[in-house]
Amino acid sequence: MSVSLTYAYYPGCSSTGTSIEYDMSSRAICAALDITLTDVPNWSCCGSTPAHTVDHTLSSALSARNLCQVASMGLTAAVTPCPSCLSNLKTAQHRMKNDSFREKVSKLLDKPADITVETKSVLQILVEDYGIEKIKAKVKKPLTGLTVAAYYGCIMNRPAEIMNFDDREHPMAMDNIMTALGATVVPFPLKVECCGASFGIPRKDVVMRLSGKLLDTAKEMGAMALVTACPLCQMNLDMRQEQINSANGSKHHMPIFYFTQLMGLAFGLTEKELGIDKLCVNPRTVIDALGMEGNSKEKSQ
Amino acid sequence: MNVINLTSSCNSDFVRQVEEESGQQLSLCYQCGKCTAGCPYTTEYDIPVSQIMRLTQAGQKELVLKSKSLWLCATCESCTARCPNKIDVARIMDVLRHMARREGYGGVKTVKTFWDSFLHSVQKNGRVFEVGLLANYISHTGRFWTDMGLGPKVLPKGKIHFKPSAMQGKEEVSKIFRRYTEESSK
Amino acid sequence: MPVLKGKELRIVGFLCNWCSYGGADTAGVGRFNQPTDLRIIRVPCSGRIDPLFIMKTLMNGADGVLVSGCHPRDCHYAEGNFYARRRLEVLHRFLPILGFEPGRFEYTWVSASEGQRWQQVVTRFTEQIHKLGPAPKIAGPEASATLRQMEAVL
Amino acid sequence: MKIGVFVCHCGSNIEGTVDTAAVAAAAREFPGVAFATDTMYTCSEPGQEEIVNAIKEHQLDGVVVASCTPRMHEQTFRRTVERAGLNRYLFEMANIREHVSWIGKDREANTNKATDLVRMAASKLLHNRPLLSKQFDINKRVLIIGGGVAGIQAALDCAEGGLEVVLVEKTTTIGGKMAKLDKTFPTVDCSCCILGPRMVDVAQHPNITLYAYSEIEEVSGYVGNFDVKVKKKATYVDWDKCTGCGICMTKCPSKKATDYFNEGIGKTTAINIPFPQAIPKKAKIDADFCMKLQKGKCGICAKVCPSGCIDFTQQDEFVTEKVGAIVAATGFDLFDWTVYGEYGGGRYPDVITSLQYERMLSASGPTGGHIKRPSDGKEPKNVVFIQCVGSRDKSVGRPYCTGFCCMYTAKQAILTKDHLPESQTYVFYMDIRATGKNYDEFTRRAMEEYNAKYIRGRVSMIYPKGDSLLVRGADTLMGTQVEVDADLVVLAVGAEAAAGAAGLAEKLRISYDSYGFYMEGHPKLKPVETNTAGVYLAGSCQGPKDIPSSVAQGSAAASKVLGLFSKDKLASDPQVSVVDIKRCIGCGKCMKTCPFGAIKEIDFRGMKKAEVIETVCQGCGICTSTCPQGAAQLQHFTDNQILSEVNALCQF
Amino acid sequence: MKYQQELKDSIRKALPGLDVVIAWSAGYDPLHATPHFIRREEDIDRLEIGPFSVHNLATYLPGLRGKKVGIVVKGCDSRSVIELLQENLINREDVTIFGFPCTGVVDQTKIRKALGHTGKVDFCQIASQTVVIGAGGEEHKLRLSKVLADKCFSCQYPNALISDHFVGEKISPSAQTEGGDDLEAFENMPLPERFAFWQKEMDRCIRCYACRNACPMCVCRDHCLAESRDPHWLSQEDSVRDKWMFQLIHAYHLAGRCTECGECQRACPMDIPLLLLKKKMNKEIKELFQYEAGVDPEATPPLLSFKMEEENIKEREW
Repeated sequence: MSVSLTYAYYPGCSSTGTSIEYDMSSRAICAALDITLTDVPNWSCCGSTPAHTVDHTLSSALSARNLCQVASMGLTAAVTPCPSCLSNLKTAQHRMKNDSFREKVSKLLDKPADITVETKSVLQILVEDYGIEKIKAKVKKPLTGLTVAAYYGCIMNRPAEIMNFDDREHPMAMDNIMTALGATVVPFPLKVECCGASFGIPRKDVVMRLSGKLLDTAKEMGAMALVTACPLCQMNLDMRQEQINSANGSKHHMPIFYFTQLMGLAFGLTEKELGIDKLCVNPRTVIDALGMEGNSKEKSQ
Repeated sequence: MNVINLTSSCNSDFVRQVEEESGQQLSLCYQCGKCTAGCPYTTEYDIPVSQIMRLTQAGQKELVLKSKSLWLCATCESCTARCPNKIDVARIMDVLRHMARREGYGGVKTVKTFWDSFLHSVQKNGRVFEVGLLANYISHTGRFWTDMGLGPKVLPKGKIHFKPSAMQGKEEVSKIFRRYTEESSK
Repeated sequence: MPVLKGKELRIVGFLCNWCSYGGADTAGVGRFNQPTDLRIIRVPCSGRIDPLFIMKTLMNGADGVLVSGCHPRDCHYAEGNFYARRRLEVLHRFLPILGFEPGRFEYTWVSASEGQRWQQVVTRFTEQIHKLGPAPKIAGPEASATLRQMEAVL
Repeated sequence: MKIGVFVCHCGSNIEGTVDTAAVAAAAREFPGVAFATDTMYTCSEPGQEEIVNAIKEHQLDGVVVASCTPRMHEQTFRRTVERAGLNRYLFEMANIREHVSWIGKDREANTNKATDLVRMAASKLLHNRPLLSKQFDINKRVLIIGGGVAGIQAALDCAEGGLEVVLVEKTTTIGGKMAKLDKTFPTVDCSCCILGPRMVDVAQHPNITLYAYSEIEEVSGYVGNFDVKVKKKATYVDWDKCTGCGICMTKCPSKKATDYFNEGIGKTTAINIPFPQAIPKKAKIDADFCMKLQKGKCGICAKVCPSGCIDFTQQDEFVTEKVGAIVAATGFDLFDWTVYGEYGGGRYPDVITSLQYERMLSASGPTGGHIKRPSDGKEPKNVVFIQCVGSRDKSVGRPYCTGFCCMYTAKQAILTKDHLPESQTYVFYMDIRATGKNYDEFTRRAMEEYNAKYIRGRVSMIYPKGDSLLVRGADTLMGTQVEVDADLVVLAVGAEAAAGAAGLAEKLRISYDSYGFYMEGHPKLKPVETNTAGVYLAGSCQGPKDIPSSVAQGSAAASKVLGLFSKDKLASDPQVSVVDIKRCIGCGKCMKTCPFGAIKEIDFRGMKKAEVIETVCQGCGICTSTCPQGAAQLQHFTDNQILSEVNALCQF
Repeated sequence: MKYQQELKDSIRKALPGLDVVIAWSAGYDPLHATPHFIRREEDIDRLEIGPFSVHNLATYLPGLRGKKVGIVVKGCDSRSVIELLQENLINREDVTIFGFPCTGVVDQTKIRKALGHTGKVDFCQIASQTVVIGAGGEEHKLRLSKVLADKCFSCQYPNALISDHFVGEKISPSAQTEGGDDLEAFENMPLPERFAFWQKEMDRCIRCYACRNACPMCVCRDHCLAESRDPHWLSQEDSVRDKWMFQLIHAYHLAGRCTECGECQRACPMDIPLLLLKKKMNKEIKELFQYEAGVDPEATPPLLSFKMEEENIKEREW
């Protein structure tokens, strides 16, 4: 009955480097769910935070170039795993509703900026277009026994007028997916608190403080692992976890998964195709404990 | 503390300009402090965001534009999301940064250099080239120790490439930057 | 009539006493600046507004006519604006057959508390009429020359 | 007709942007105008005298005053011209203040516009005719809707004044919000102790008929003669027999019913009397939780009831009451604060509303007056109060100030210290609004004597941290972010219009603002009147109010009703429709469209004709715009009068 | 006409119980019929029905109120009767309706245009689709479809919708449902041209009120706003403004009541296309309220009723 879902796919710069496993696992689960992702040809950087701190027209132009690329594919819906890219693409679209702003952007592009393309995150298409129930039906190896905290980051849902997705203070999209996969989700009060974002390099101390608080709270709530949807958040929490420990005197060893990786595991995909080995904090013990409870139950029934 | 003479020191052109560029009405702010209350970066600021708003309302251009706070805002949107008067505070911070840049305020050097390096990387490669970005940043700040400790951890993961990814059409991106420079120098 | 030449156009408003006239008062009390073109005729209820008044006003050379009543369901007389809505809508659709731009006549609902909304309505409508410019004027019996010019157009 | 025109300066209100002398000069050229002048304050005594004198001196038979809105002073000037011997309807007003001088600064355009408005008025006046009122009988009973403190006050005052009162209350007991309060500010006296006796007075007053658990279904008629249909909702208990003994409550096995009276702090039984002092003290079954009504099994209450008053088959009942005046005193409801996700959106049990806290403080409340955390029943040490939750917040559509939260929060801070001497209270506020008598002193006492820590700033986030809640806010005076470890958080939730306020307004044909609060007749001079004759307002239905203001309004509304009923007959408004019998062809279109059934068919020499019943006609004029022959003409707004205004404005 | 004799018989039978029966008879020349008031039996013989029975006789009914009246109606005329019944302007029990299947009536203006000035008309024969007219010694052959009234092409009600006696076989409505595209064509004109058009047309109006007098729904009669001083809507000046305003009053007073019988335009000695205004009004009313006048005597016309939520009225966000 359902028409297969097709999207233009905008990976974002970090997918070629530090968040390669997010990209791998996103592609893998979409394939498993018969969602077609076609790469945006010759996509370029959205400009991220640095661009909009310099100028809004420049920032929008960098995003708009990619929107034009999508339009040239004949597609009207684009998807990206990265909330930062999404935020830039959506903000550009929002601002370009103003004709005079759009003209300025078009001038930088040297062609008319497109305003027809709809953009969403991978998370958003999974819950809004595909559906939790159908995801649930695809689960082969439930994540029973896994207790996670879902961390959305600050710009996945904010500002609500632009992002137009889930609740701005208390999003549930990832929580619901995790529950559907069979995991236990702890109530995590800092779902939308900032992790320190791109200050990892210029002001590491800030990241140590903010991301440290996230890890502390997740641990306090009883989470075995954190699950994220943002490359920057994941990098701060995962790659810098040791730095955090030494800065704060903490002893965290908390795996930081992309939600797509956990979905893949539950769908029975291999760790290799999900890039599990790319994680810095070794998730071995957590993964090995997966499904133990569930599997034994299945056997006893 | 200085005495501020409100009659003589209020730069109303500055107020008007901020309103125009941000599309926000500054008089809507009634100083409830909710932005400061939720700001994750307020500990790093020299002036909390609610006071940036107040000073901007009062036309205190110099005080505002030289503030370090502008450079330490990560646009996490919690101020915007929670403002009872629906002011897009984050956007105002952005606009103030633009103005600070234009007026030649140095800001926080590490942050500014990082952002500049980032954009330089984009301008050159079309996409961000992480190693290149880092090298550029280090060479501009002299902070050689930056994230060196991560090397042994990350390198074996195959996440770090030492060449920028090959992208066709990267000159289109650099043209955008060129046109931007031309337009803004007009 | 003393329309300020080049500045104002002749815009006539028919407002119900209970809601919209009150809304216009509220706008006044709030000192909400408005264009000066509009002249308001107070009637008890939008249901009192015979569409023929509007036609007459246009025939007499008005450049725009604005009608405003209580929001549906809020009529002081319970049903007046429901009748008005039907009659005014019919009129609105009918006017173009006569050669009047549909935008010369609008009807809307403004409550007594909506001073700001009244300001917006007046401002928008006045702008709309200014955009349309002066309405075509019917030639009097004395102006057969004008009539011949029009014939030439046809 | 000889018309006199008076153009008012209104001090500088009009003169500031209108050249009134020029308007008067122009007016002298208008047809019929025999005299025109500008005056400083036309509505003042000398101003009015000037009109009277001019009428006599110049033998004027019509007057135009160009000044403020007719909604302000039309009545004033009608009386003025009447004093000079003219019929009050030989008077017209031009609104050159609200519609001219106050909305633009262009003096030339304003003067020109004012001249136009005077021309219209004079031109209409030429078609005015003297109109005379008729007298009609009135029903000296009053309906009061809402049994909160404002409604109770209005009911008692009216009843004491000798009027028959019908009091309709939506819930099963009167008392309203005040009955739920523990103490009142700034005197900290027991709310129930001062309200209770008044409630009993209502129950015992021979002039008061109380319909509790009832709602207004339909209102028809007009001032002096309203017909009101009241729906008595099914309680499944025969209240004529119920003695309020409460045995049913002790035996009812369904103990998880929502306790509305206690704001959901704790549960109650499916059959219940909301609180011991309830008036009427009668039981009601909550059908949603009653096992008998839900599943057909149980019926224990029927078995134990000593008076045999349980009736599971009871249906809603309708009664019709005839009254001459109506007072709406429907109060307010609390803003649904769960839209604030940053405050937990309702997920944290230890974040409660101020009214819930009030129930907790009350000795007759679910905790017996002990402050306990809903989560674990522990006594809190740090209690945080957050002000302006759903007040002064555009982002949730509530930009207005509720006005009384500052005061009750101070009271609650004081009571907290009284209950728990070891506790520490924190109050996050934006501004302290304490403008009543002894109010500011009271908030100062909370700080000075009870050591409440007032922090100027809003709270951005509340989240659980271990056993307690972390409240993160700002102290804008210190200019920092601050955090408080709270054991209990109390939200000063703002007031909004009562649920169903708009629906009732439509039935009463009164207006309400964009938040659902009822519109008073005039913001200054008619605070308890509405624009619908015979309908008055009391209490928070008009806007959030504290107890003294609500009581004052209850009394004010009662005095308005008593004043209205001090005459045996009312004069009808002669601005009604009249059918010209010669023009009427008896097609009946006017009868079809009249919303009031005010037009009847008569036989005139064997021909069908329409005739208006003067006292029923409300003067809307729908018939006039319906009649194709122009036979039905609304007096004072006839076709000719309106056409003369059109012609004055648009002469090609 | 095929059923003429049958109709005469029917009237003959009913006449004793009636004060008068209104029908048509031959007019002043073979191209014209005239309203015919049958009071005595011998009047019946002069009755003629056919393509010249153009007049809508319902116009006479309100004036004869209180009398027992018989009336012969075409399908379109019957709708006027229904409308009058609906508005309680005539009593059903006083009216005896004779219906017949109508195959269309001629438009005199079209004949006049086709023939030009002919002088005396000697004869007129209509055979199947051809009209042969003898005038001034010449014979003119016209196709019937060229001279039939516009409204007949799209006639949906050829048989009386209401009748006490119906003669002949009912015929089916025209396959063409949308009436004359003159409205559509007119609505494609630019607004200034429309304005100029009406000015020109109204300038020709001689203010004779034939349009009003022929209209079966103009029931105000002596109390028409056109000649009243109280209310005083119109001056007696011969101005385009007043003449045009009168047509607007007429059109608006017919809103939801007009059956498009076309009598106003037929009666106009200046051939002003007055029906256009009424058609426009009807079109909008039909679109807004799915209402058509003169079909159901029990219906309430749309402007005398309302719905709390109107499906088709989009109150513009003004």
